[in-house]
Amino acid sequence: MASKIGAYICKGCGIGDRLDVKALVNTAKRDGKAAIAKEHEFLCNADGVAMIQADIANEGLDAVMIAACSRRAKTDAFNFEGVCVSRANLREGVIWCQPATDEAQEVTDEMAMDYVRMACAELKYMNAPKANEAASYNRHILVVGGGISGMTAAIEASKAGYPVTIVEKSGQLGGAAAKFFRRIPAKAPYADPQDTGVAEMVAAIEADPNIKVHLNSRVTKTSGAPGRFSADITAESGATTTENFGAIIQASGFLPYDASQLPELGYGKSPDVVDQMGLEALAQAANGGPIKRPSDGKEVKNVVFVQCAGQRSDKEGHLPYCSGHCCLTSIKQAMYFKDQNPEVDTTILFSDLRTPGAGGEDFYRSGQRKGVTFSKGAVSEVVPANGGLQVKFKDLILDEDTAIQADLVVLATGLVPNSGLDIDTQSGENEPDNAQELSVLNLTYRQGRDLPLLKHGFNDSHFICFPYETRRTGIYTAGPVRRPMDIAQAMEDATGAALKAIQAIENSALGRAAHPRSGDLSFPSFRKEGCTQCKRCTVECPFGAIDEDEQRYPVFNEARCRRCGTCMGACPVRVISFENYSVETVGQQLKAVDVPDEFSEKPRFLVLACENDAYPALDMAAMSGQTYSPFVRVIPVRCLGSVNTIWISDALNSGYDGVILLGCQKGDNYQCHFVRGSEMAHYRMSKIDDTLQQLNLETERVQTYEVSITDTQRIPQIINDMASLIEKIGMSPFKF
Amino acid sequence: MSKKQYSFYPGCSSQKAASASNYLTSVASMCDVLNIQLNEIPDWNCCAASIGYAGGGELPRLTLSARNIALSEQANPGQDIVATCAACWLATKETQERLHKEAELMKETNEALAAAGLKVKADQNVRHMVEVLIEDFGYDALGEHVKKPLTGVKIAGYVGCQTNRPFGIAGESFENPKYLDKLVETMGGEPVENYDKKVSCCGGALAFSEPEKSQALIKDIIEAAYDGGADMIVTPCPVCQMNVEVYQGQINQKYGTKFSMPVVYYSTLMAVAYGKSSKEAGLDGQVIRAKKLEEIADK
Amino acid sequence: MSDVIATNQTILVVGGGISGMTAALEAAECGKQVILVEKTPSLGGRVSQLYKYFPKLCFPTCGIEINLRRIKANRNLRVLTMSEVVSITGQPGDYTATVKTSPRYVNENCTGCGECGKAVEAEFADEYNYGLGKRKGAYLPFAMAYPQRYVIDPRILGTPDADKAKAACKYGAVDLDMQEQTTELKVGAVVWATGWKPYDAAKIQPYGYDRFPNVITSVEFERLADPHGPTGGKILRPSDGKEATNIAFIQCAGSRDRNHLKHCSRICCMATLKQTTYVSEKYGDGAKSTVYYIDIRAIDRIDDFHRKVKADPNVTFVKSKVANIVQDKATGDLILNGVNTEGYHRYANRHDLVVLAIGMEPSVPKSEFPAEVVMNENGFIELDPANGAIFGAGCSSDALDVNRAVQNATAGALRAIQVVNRVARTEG
Amino acid sequence: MTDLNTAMIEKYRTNFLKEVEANVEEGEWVKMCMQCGVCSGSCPFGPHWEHPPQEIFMMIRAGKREEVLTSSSMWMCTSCYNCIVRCPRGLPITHIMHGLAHYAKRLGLAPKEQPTAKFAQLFWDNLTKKGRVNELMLGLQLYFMNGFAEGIKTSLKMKDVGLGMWKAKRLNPLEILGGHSCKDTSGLRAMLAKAREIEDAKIAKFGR
Repeated sequence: MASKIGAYICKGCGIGDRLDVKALVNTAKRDGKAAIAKEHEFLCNADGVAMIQADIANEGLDAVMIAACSRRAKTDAFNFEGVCVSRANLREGVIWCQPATDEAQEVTDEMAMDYVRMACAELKYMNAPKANEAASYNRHILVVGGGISGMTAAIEASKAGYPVTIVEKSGQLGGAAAKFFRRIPAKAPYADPQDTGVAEMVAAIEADPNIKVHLNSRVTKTSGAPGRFSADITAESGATTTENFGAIIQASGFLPYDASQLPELGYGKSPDVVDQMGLEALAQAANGGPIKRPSDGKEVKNVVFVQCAGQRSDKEGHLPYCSGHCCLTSIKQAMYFKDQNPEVDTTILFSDLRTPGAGGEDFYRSGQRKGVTFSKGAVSEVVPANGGLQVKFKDLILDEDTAIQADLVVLATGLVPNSGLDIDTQSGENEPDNAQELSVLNLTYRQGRDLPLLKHGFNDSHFICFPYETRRTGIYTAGPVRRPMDIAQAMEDATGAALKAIQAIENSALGRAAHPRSGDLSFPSFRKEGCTQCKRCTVECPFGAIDEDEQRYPVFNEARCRRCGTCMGACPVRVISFENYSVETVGQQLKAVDVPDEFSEKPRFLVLACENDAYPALDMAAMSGQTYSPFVRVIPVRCLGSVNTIWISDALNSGYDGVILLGCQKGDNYQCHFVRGSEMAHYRMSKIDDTLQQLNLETERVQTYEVSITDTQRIPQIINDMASLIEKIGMSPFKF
Repeated sequence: MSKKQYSFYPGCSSQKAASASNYLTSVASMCDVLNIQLNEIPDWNCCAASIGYAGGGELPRLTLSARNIALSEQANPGQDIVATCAACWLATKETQERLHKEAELMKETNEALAAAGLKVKADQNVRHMVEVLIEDFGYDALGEHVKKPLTGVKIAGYVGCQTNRPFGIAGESFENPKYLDKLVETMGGEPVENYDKKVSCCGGALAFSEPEKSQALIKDIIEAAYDGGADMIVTPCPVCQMNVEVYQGQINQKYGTKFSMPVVYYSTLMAVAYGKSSKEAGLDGQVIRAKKLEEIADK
Repeated sequence: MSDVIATNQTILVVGGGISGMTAALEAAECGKQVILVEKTPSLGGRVSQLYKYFPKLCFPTCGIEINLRRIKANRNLRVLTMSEVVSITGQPGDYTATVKTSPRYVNENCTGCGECGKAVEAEFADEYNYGLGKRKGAYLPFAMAYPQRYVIDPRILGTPDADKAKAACKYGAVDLDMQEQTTELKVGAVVWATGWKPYDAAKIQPYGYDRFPNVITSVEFERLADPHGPTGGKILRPSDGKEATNIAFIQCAGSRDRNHLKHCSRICCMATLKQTTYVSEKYGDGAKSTVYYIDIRAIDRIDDFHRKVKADPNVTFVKSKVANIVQDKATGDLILNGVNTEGYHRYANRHDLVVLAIGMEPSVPKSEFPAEVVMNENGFIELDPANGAIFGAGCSSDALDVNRAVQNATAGALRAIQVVNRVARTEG
Repeated sequence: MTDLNTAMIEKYRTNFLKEVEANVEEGEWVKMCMQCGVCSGSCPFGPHWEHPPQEIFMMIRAGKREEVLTSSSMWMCTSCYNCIVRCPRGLPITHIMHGLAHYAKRLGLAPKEQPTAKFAQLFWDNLTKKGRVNELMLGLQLYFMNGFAEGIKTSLKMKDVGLGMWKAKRLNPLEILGGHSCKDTSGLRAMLAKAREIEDAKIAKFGR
């Protein structure tokens, strides 16, 4: 609880000219209970900041209210260690979004005074968060999966000085790549297949005292949190060891698509129809010599590659996505034949040849130079003929149905992520009996054994700008388990994942939050006595951060927590709060607003705005000179998920005429960086209508919107629409 | 200004009483003013143009040009080979470059040349006369000699194909070369802005074998010139000049057009602007008279 | 500037686009000291000029806001804008980088109030909008520009406008005497993330970008579609300001072409697919998009977005590299000539706007690179031991989409950390 | 095996591609085409091509030997070089077309009545006779290449052109008596014979 508040009102940027600053100073003193209240010509400059620092030092302030520009501006200037800071947004939030006219003066001043009251009220219930002493530090990283991705993650983390343990379920390191004859080139001139490099990596790992390897082993139990994970590593023998880790990298790779689902392409009917893995096996067997076909060991004289086999299609049983590497892989495999014997005919039938980037196009040209024939064609069927195979297809360039005779046919089937159990369908009572074997991580988390899946069964973030925005803090996926990719990309990805693991370790040790509230020291605490064990918080936490103890009480794992406050919003008895963000810090703000009586013709309505998108949008609307209703009072929230319905009923009970919730897009293409916050808020608000009807208020007084940071025209419109709505349906009867 | 000397390859069409004899006339007058000495390659032979491919085939065709280069090396050592005909320039330059690049080809070619008692090194540049004008003189220098600016004459610069592609004049683009326009300006004339058909093909190579098809192309070229308000068309290529000029009668018959568009060479313009007589400028060689130029020349 | 202290455990990140910001933040959030150097007046780079991201069609500014908040909150990270690294000498763990900082003529007193902008009259082509609009001689590059500090265009110095700007500022923030500064930084490792530039479309002569006003590039199209862009989000064609409703998208404009860029720029196909949704979103059945392509490269999870666009009846795909474009002088429309190679169909199609899906060229060519690094012939920095502790990140290392660029930049941050941690261990 | 199957088995074999690479000018470039079609769209005679260049390249790769070599398409090349300068893969398409046409002719597969094929041969014979082209003879031979009656018709049609040229002193009736010539015609012929011999030998080596 802040005990001594200093309030500072800036007169810069026209605030002094537009507003009655003297009145604001008094408001801060009188209503805001500020011990000190000062005005300043230009608060953010060195002199203004020095003044505040002096007061903190000499007057023992533990809280500072800055009434100036938006909290998004001058952040560095108004940042005082160990002191609570709140911002009354008088610039973007008042003078820039209100017309500079005499008629508007009164309501504009009221707006400013409310924001000063609100900022002071917020402080009264804020504490400067301190790092959790209980935070633990463990530099050891667990890597699940010993393929290229896993080995890369281990080697790169070790290079940075962090010990690593690899758990590999098979008897050897190398994963799929170990079964390759060669790999797609990763360096200029991108002309020839190159060595997979698996042997070197294995050697490097064996030579590295910092890296421990468990072969023929699986992770049978994972519990804890960043900085204090505990994992049971069980060998085939059943022998289990338990080790502690600071962070986890899941590099569980992929499984080849089951080509037997493609009988029309002859797979399973003829041994001479293979998938790309099958061809790698033949090439390894030939080891640089002529590749022989499985059926009769005859040297292959002509081979046909069928791209996108069972991929990029909405057909039942097919993969809806493109596996990314297959075009390059087929070129590589065609070169296996051409490099050994240029007389072998190699034909690649494709629909779009996908060889992106600098290396890709060079490799494509190299394939052509070596005499690989490329043809845009749609394959209908592969059948035995003339002692070999006949590939029937439509040549899309020559526009005719035709066929090729081949000794061997290679189907470029895609890859399927090995991402463990789908916790949305396979947890709780729906859990299969062999869940333990099916799962990759066997997390003891309340929300399930593995990471949540995204579209198409891949793990981890679907964000474009934050590919490592995991939904299980401290656990990062790498390689094809999170997106179809080739070796080069998997190595980049694994290196990135290693950094995120290291970052999780370093931050959890300091009690700091991970992205997107990076560095936030606050964490949720709860009053056990008040808790009704309703489990909403444990169910709704988007990051599975909350477990349950024997008596079904929530167990908060700070290091897993992303500080979005969804639990706080979920809690019906309001026992969950953060030091600097709680039911009170927001509740007191909205109560601090001076609500005129119903005859004043001055309605009041509340906007609870996502601090990352809706709130900046309002700032930018003001910057671009847009105006909106002066009767609105805006409170930024960490995420709409943190909105507790009590705020809505409190607002309505204290005479607000309406409430608007502004959050991010939900659903499949969610844009909420707390994943389900916006969705939860919408869900809760769908239930609030009953409450309104009990109060017999019109349900349209509470509205929830999905907006984005670019909605700088739409959001002011939403606000103005609410104003006119209230005009239409009249003021709330709950004003005193 | 000291004399500039070049080894000159006139080509069949420039011979006396041949289809481009007037080109040679104007070039001679132009060179006289610019103090250029053209040393004709003795006993030069036809380059086989592009159409030679069908009968000749690769090596015989390249060997023909190689012979010219060899003769030039003998008679005019150290001198760049200059051609005025697009086809001649293209064939000779292509041969020179390929001989330079391809050792095997060089070997075979010399094998063949030996039968004529010749040997080729192919280390001398092969250039079009326009390159010489632009690179060795430059527009300003060319402008200095203008005595009778072509005031009020609006001219469409038709570059065509083979002076433009695949080699083209250094610094010019394939789709919108500007050098003819600049030359027209330098001579005091008025270029047609963004002349659409500037680099369109006149079907020259197939003018004889596929007359209808090529004349359809020629029609568009002339039409666009009229659209641009041109008094005449200027070109650096004898094939273009002949095709675009001489078939206008047939085109008029076929399409009911009333074309009578003079087609001249850049050298014609320059000769006139440099104060040479109609005859010296080869204007008497016009099938369709370039009256506006004659007026200026006869002033 | 002067307050910048750097040691050989400091990581230098060059380039303040999405890749540079990511590399800098990821390293700083591991507790490392980081200096982020950006050439322009503000962070954000190319992505800040995009309307939407594919395939989610979400807004780049959303991610930028988060990254800016991370930057504002992080004390390990210092940002130098309007600065360029002109030389790097030394070896891993012990580099000296020389940084040239151009004068902004506005100091940290600036509150972003905008009075100077109002006072100044002179206007210049707006770089943020690729010159499609104008901005004042005293300006904030864009709404979310960070630092949120105005810039004085040097071209107004010595004109009355300069004095007007100075007079308009109540906070003494306008400093017309600012000089160029050169600083030497001691750093342990360098992450090079200077990104890409659009290939010079004028060089693609058959498409007449330099001759036909209604031939524009895909990056310009992003600005036209953006409600915060010069046309308020209306797709107006440059020649006459008419709304374009029959738009051609030409793929591989400068890419996969030995006359221009030999490599495939990876993003252009997806960018075009995305841009067709802008058109459909604005006009529904009222507008048509036609995509001329060689191969549609909608890699991996993204392919379903490709199929979704294909299903849009208002979007047509033609497998063809357009041969040339002719302008209809009367209407300003463009006639695209070519052959659909799927079965040989010759076309001469009329469109009212042509968008060139322009290729991606590394911003800093080898000739201008301040240190010796291994680049492939496409000009991308290769991951090579010979580069010491200078690591390419994002589009300096390959033609990448945002997602891959960020992964690559995160990896780059770790590579730099490995070096400075080694230094730390040896120094104890 | 039925003929149908034999035919089928030839499809997409690289036999013909290899033949083209060995025997056709610049033929080794054919495999580098990526089917963008910029060549086909750039050709001024495009509409007259039964199979445009990029399609011909695909036909070669598909093993359609007869269809390609008997096609009149290559004979539509006007040598304007648009395709060459625009090809993103740098294929010397004009030369490949010339090469294919010549090869087809050499094998006697070129369409019998193809006017350009005929004219090109006339041109070649004309120039190799004396080392320089005799435009008048070439013209007349051309007009009469489809027989006497045809020839008279064409001559009349071309009369005005000829007259115009003659008036402009750009056509000399006396050329019919001989006209321009190199001096060393024997050396020239020997040289060409040798060149031809070398080329034949190479093609013989590959066979066919």
